[in-house]
Amino acid sequence: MTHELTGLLPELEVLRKDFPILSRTLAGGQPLVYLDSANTSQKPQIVIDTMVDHLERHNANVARAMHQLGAESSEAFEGGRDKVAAFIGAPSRDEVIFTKNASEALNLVANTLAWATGDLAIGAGDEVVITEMEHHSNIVPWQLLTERKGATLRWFGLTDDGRLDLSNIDDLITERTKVVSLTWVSNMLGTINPVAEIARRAHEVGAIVVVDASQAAPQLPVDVVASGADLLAFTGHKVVGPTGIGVLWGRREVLDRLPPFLGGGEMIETVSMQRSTYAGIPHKFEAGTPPIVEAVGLGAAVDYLSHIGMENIHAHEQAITAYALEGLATVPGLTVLGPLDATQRGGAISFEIDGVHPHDVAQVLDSRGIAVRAGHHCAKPAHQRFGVQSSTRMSSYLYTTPAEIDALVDGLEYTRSYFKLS
Amino acid sequence: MTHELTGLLPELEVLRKDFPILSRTLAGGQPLVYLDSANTSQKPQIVIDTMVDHLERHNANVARAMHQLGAESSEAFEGGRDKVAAFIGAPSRDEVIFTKNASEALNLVANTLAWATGDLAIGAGDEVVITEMEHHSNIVPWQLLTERKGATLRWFGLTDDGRLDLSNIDDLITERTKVVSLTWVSNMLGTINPVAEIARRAHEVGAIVVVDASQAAPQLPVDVVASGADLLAFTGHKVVGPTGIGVLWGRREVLDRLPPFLGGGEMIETVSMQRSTYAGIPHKFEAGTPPIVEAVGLGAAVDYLSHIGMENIHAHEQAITAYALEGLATVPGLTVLGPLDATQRGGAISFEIDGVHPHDVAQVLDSRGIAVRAGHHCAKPAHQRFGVQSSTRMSSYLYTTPAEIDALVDGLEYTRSYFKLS
Amino acid sequence: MSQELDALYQEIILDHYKHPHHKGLRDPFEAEVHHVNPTCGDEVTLRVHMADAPDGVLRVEDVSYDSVGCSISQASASVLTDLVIGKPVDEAMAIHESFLTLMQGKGNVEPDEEVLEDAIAFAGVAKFPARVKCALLSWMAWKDATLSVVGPVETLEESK
Amino acid sequence: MSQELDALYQEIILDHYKHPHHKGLRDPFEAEVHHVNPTCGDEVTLRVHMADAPDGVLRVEDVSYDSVGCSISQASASVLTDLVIGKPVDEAMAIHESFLTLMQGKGNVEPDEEVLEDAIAFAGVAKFPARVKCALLSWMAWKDATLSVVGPVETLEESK
Ligand SMILES: Cc1ncc(COP(=O)(O)O)c(C=O)c1O
Ligand SMILES: Cc1ncc(COP(=O)(O)O)c(C=O)c1O
Repeated sequence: MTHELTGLLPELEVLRKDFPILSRTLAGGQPLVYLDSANTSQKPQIVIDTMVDHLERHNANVARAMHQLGAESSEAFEGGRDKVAAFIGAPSRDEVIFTKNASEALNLVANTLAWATGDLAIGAGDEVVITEMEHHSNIVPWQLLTERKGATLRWFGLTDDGRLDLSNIDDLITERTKVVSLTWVSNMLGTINPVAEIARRAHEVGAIVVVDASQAAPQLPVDVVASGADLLAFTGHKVVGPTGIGVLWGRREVLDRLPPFLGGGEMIETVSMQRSTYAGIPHKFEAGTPPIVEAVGLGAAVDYLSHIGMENIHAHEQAITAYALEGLATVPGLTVLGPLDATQRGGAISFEIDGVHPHDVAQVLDSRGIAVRAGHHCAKPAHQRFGVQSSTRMSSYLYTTPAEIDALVDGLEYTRSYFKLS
Repeated sequence: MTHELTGLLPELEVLRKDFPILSRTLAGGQPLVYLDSANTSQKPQIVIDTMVDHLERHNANVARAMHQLGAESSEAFEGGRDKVAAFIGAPSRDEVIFTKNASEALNLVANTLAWATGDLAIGAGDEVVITEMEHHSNIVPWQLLTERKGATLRWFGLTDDGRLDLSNIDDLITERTKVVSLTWVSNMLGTINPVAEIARRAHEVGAIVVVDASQAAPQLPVDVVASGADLLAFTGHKVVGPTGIGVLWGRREVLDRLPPFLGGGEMIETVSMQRSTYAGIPHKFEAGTPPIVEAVGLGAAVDYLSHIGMENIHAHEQAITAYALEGLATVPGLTVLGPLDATQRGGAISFEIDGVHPHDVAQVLDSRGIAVRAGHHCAKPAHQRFGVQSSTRMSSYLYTTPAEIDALVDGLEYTRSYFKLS
Repeated sequence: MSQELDALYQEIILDHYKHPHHKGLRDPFEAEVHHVNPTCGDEVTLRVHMADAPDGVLRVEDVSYDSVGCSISQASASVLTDLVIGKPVDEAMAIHESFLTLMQGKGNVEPDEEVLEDAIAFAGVAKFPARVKCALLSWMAWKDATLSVVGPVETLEESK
Repeated sequence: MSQELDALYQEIILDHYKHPHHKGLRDPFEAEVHHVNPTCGDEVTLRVHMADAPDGVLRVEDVSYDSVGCSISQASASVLTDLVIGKPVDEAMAIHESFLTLMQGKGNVEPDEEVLEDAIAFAGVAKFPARVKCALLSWMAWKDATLSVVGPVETLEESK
């Protein structure tokens, strides 16, 4: 039956062999059913091997080193930047800045805005607009910024089916708005937001648009220009790359106008006791030794995804998501938080089960080898909006099979019976 | 002759086999002579293998994940913190904060001080004291801080033989001093600074002491308490660990009083639309997904060093440094910048050769497989102090052999003849 | 696998979960605290009421709480109140200490049934590192609330 | 290995290094710029003097400079001045363009001796990525200084 699903990646079992961890067994010999990819994705062998090759044969510091190893390492590192630029359609490779994760990328923007002068300066009377479905990493930086600068933080609300409530957009985005920052795909609700439409409105009033693409980059073809973003962030470990690296893309005009963030290392033009001047982008925002082997690994990761094709990955996610929504609907007492139409959402599905706390759901599933996340998924305001304190979340990726969804649904039935709900 | 050197690590050729890159050959079949370890160190197989094992078998996000992989990954990650805490003698593991590199660790301190209130707040009339031998990463953050807060930046000068000039210490460190930040070992001059003595004076006037241990941690046994530091930074890639991770250690009392740095992820206690509260240390300063596989690798790295013994590594560095200083003294027209007594210095030796620019020296050496660094080594003010625009730097590590120093000295002779200086 | 689960979800725990004791916030109280498990969002608001007994010993008169959370965190709050209400504060602190030791023992600590009574059912939780925090949430809140009243050293003088 | 080195350190380059042409800062000038190679610290201060020739064409009258740096950066400044002084600005820009193409060609671009003269000696530098910046330092400075005077489009009107 599951073989009739359309949109699945071909030869899924072969593709799964690219990911060594997927053949692991857990306690009691249970095979791993990894449904926590929105939290972090698993890594294909090619990413691991590329990193190992770099560490074993080409390791050296970059930029500053003039010797052969230094040239090889710099080329591999900057090659990672080229690959990322191509992956997101960046007009210039210099607009791709490596950070340590998506959180740092978002904080970089909020932090440098705190010290910006001129047009970009933020102060009393100015407003920053975010949404109620943001990840904490796209909330706290703006709370800190607006609090510190005496500006006001405003929020897009959510509709009952988990979409952005755009009915008051003209009320929210006004001449006072300096920044609109929002997630492209929600990590809790799965919602895909109409980023370009909101960006258009924001640009009408002269605001800059920050897009958190942490969940979009793994799942959708991303074209930064078409997205309408002025700045866009995502994280390496969710796109089958390593931890320790994130990406901030920004339009050159905006990046050039932001003051430096962290100081030191290669971010300078010259340093004297009197004063220092700063390098151009991207180096201006990359203080200290960058995540070298991580950039090399991330380059291999986005190449791997591009090779499979982001359109195909998106189709696979949609097929799996549709199948999962169907399966979950058969579990008594289960309520999905977020849109129910698979074609309009990403692959993270959060749900509640009457009478069993999400921790307990996750625990029982784990005893069957099924890895899901339970908690607030770093999206407390969104949980609050739906009157729940936490939820269970399954999240699929390119290596997820329909059989794994079947295992999840069976596991949920078992959970209910374990807690004597049926 | 070289076999008579005392202090060398025993079985050096066996130890070198731990580092796969050391058996690489370069263009023209030249064996690699890696003398750029102060820039970045090479990685032993055990560090690489530990990272691979993590990525292939235990990869998951930490803290937030409750499933078996999540528990394994969290344990490995927090195990890295335990190992680092033991490596530097931290009184509590919670005082060890993972950053992306040493530069971020130093900037974290300067940045949070910019928003600190109470005792730690910095403003007009307050002073920050650094030294003329700092790496840019310990200069620029303080320039930005003092500039932004209207405070004053003051500098310890250097003596002609490359030591800190402490003659005016009572003039520099006064009641107005809020922070004294200095390097333990200079990455350019090799100088080892009397950190504890300076810390004592700083504490008398109530200033906090920040120590840049980026070059000390690889070479010396580090005991954070004995060092007198309130905060201490170093970087993973110089202690045979991976890039993408650095360490900030701080006394709990100081860390507790600093406001948060980056917002999001696990640094929160609770987030609501009205306000957020923050987690305790170390999480308060670790926004977003941390460098997980990097912490696992760093744990393996410091274990590797501890297994060999930091005292033994220090003795090896001293033996090699003494041998190198001797060898360099035989090269006509060569001047070493920094102390000439190996027992009083670290293993980075910067020098000039009359009539050949450092780039050209490095280029000729590179053609013989010898990797050194040429430039300002991110220490422009120190170069300016000695009236030079750049220098050539050789830097050894636990895997450096006397024969490699011989190769360097031969290479320098050849450089002179190539440029027709002899 | 069901065995492992059963070691965690002891019948006693599930009973306390379904029918928690002493739940709800009550007057009088000397201190109220609010604790959160940052990772999962579990929360507890907890009040303590203490008074000197006729023998001059400070006793736990009441512990009342309101909480949201998983079976483990709910059951452990219930068990906590059973164990400490009516006990001298010193003795209650000793019980706390031994529960903490059990929870942090990674499954290698033998619980003392004399002291811990129903709480020995939590021995299985210690083998699930992610759940230890759940079990400790209300216990930490209770200690925090109590110490905020009696101060770090429990002397009668300081407690008033 | 000496072969590779010799490809980089051509005799012509070493000659220009030891005996740089047009070195020193001179008057008159319309613009002065200061460029730095952030990685290594090499620096150049460079002045440009342009004037309309009798035929109405804007010409490079002088390029003067003061610099510290390696053999490659020093020699390339010397070669630059030889090539552009006396040329119409348009033609000098075209020379600049073709030097840039050579340098960024990773050793795969065949230099045109007609246009580049002594500068063809830098063909070997293109194979050493770390040194390309050295070779380009003064060239970038010259372009920057020139454009600051003539503006992005070189028309006689704008240049005054
Ligand atoms: C003394 C010193 N401080 C700070 C740093 C900065 O370290 P990182 O580049 O890893 O941030 C370095 C190394 O470059 C150093 O040698
Ligand atoms: C929507 C969203 N934004 C931001 C983040 C933060 O990413 P990171 O933890 O890598 O900084 C995440 C993932 O946790 C996310 O899902």
